[in-house]
Amino acid sequence: MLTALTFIFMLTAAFAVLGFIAVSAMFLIWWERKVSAHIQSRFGPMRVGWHGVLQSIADAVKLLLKEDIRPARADKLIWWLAPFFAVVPSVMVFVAIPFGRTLVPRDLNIGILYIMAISSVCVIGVFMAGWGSNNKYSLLGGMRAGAQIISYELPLVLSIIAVVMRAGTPSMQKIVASQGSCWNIFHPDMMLVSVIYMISATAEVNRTPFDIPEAESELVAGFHTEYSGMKFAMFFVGEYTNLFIVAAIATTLFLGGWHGPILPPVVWFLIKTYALVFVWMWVRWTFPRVRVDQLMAFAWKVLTPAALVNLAIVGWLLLKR
Amino acid sequence: MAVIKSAEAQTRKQFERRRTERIPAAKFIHKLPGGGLILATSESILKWGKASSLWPMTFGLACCAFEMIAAGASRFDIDRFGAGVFRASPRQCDVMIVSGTICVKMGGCIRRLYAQMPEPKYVIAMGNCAVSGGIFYHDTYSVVKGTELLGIPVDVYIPGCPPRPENLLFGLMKLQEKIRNEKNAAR
Amino acid sequence: MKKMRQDEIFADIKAVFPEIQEEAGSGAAVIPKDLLLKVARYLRGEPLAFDNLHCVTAIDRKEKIEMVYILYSVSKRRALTLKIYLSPEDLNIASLASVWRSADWLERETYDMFGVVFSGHPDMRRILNPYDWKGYPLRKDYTHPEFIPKPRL
Amino acid sequence: MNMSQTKDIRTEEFLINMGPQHPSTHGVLFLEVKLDGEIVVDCTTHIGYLHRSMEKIAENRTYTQFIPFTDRIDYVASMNNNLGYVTAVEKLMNLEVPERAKYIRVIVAELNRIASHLIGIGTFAQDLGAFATPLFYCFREREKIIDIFDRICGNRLTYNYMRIGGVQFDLPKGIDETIKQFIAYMRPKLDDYDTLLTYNAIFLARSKGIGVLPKSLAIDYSVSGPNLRASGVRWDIRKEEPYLVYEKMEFDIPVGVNGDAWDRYKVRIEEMRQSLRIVEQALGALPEGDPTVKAGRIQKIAPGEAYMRTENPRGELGFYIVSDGSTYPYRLKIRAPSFSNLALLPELVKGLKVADIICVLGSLDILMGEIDR
Repeated sequence: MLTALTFIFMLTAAFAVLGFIAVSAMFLIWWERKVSAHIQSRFGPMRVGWHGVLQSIADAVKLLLKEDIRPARADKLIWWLAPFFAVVPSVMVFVAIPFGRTLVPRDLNIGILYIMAISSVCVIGVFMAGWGSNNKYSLLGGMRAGAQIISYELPLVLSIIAVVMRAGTPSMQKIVASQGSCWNIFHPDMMLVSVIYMISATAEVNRTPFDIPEAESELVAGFHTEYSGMKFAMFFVGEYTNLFIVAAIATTLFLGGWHGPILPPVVWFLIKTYALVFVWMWVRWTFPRVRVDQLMAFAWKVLTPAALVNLAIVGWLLLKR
Repeated sequence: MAVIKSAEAQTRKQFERRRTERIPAAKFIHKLPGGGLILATSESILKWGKASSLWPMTFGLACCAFEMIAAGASRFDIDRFGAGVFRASPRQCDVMIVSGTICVKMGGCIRRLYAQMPEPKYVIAMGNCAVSGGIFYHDTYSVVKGTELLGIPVDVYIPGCPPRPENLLFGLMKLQEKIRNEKNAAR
Repeated sequence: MKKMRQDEIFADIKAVFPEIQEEAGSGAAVIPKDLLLKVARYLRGEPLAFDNLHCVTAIDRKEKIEMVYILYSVSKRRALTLKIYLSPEDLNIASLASVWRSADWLERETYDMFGVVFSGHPDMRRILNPYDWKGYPLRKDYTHPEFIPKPRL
Repeated sequence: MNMSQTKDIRTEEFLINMGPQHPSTHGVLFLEVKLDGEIVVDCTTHIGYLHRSMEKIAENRTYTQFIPFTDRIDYVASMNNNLGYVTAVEKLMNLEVPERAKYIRVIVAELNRIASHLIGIGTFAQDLGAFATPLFYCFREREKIIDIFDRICGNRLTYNYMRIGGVQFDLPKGIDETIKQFIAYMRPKLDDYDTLLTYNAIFLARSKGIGVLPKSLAIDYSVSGPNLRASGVRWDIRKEEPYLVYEKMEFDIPVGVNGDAWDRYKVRIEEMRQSLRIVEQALGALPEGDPTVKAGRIQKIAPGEAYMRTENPRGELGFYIVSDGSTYPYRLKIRAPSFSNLALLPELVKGLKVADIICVLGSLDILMGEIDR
């Protein structure tokens, strides 16, 4: 029953989440440039504010000012809609992510199912960008993105089902509650699942070694070759928000969400998430890129069978208990 | 050469138009009490944003390209100035660093690249060859003697053959300074 | 493996092709134009095994164009320079692209710079200058509107 | 959908221009690639976007005036170009070079070979997707070599250090100490590259067995340098026709096994180790004496011609100089190694994937300045 109070609560929760997304995207962009710089034994942004802290704001202001070019024979509607499909799903996913004991916008009882459904909408955005910009490189990038994300969706969902079976309910809060005593990752049968999740999540978010869709060296800039100004910024923000979401889901499912000894739950959740994000950044700046057919072979021939076998083991263990 | 001359006139016109960037409703805000102050601060913020996040295009022609990469590398890190994001597609970059000898066969491509860049765009002519043909000025039939001849308005000239990475960084700082004092028609 | 000296190689070739003379200055083998393909196939063959056409170029001697082929034998570690004199009027010669594959680009560059047409070449186009370039730049009598000569010392 | 059904689906080839401005074509190379999905059907190369008419300039410059131009032919290994040109002119004049100058030239050329190979490896890793990290590590090492050159001849990239008959300046005091420190610093770094890149699973998957160059094809295309040695041909001009003091140096030639992209990369790493050994020996045996040139700037050379090839980091760089007795060369032909190395790209790339074109191109380590002259 929609009373005035719940409406106000939802409104504040929405604005809080939007604010958090904007800030975290800005922070992640800055953090990635600093982490990659220090990996490469250089400094990264220094001159723009203390240690380049204001760098992301400067980038945002500049991208606001850029002229928004639409290629002549681009497919107008698809071209215009593509950035929204890349960003809006990743914002909608935040509804079900448990930041703290009570700090969750809306604890859906079908939590993880909702997240999986929404986050696979991003593929359409990438595909539309590839097709809409009427440029051969983006078309190739878009096709590759479609193939890659769909084929890595399978091991991702299978590994999540294993967790849901163990926790008994898809609701995120209850999954976190079930890990009160011991985090999922330390259960023997859950270790392989978490590895499978990590790998397929990297592919889901198009990060090296699976960043085929916007491979700098082959396709000039992949699916967002033709985008400039704010549209390109939307893709950029979408990519980093996806990265945060994937890390947040990983902490909720495997690292015990907001469980932690003394610090308040929200702080624990953020520490774990940003630690995982750091691992992904670390991977991005050290590994070369996998070729498209190797990527597909790896998904279908290695990850999916492993996820299925693991599912069987978890099921058998549950029956035995 | 006739083709290059007409391109030059057309880009000159574009060059002038870019200087007078309009802040919408500037006249109206100005009448409000304290409007001038708001306009001034917003104008300086916009210019600060433009200046401190100049994304160069990966566009190396000859020897200067390796000095540009060295400038981007660990020792002379150009990313300290916020300019380290080398975007490959011309749509997403603001600065075209013409680094190397411009040949006749490449002239058309450079003009097309310049045209593809979105509007607040700047050009740094790096190295003697991009400034004026350099040591390939005499006795060559296939070298365009300077970026200006392509009809591309150049913002910063960096002499040197090849200029040291510090020169490129100094040129970049000069460009940032130029952007900060750009005459924006806020009035 | 003892390296055969220049004159031993020369004696071998002279036995098969009597028309060959030895150029005074550089010790290169000068052959008439129509013999080129036969000599090339013989050099490529087993006894001499020149399997590497290292460099093809031309020199504009104003009254004749001198074609220079520098050949190497990687297996037998030997070197040989072939020269052919062409009169400036009929600048076409047999292409060696069928014998050595490196000839393809080298001959295209010689055509681009000197205008020597190689008959039988897979794709006879300019390689360095724009495809619609007029004139052959490395000719001594070549002029170009933007050509700014440097004052001679 | 069995084979018969797929036959009547009309598929069209997909033409992609990897145009003159592309992040990984090592400069201004234009590749027109015809794709069937991801597989390359045909690839034609268009070069000449950096054609600066070097040979026409050479005919209007005296022998000494042309030396700065040789720096800019292969602008990553300028010392080796100087060496090639200057030894060609000395062979034409059969001029004797002071012993110390020969040793200095060997040291400087080998250091520049290491710098050039570092760039070759860095860009190859970047083309395979390891974005910028290996490249910046290689540049960090290269900066150390460039500091040494900065002290020797005052410039970072185009040194103009060698003269006909010797070198421009003698080595500054204490430079051998810096070079020894560099050698000690560089050796463990090469092992780092092995751990970071050479035996990295993805790197192997991306480069093993790609762009295999058989021995006969390599010789037929007159490929030279690390690309030829990677195909198993033991051919190095420093051993075949030793010039300067290479016959006094003992170093071995790394030879690859099956000539694929990974072998070409591995040969370059081994060659860097050998070059370090050469520099060490040359530094140890550096004789006393005055390497600088006393002869006047304008030399009149008797009519004649000479062809001299030297082992450039990218292959055999040959200078064919014809003189007609005046102070200007009558004809100067530069035989660039990358020119022939690039000629076989279409042959290597047929049937591979789009990503492999860039991998093969990176492994050939070509340089547009040298190809277009």
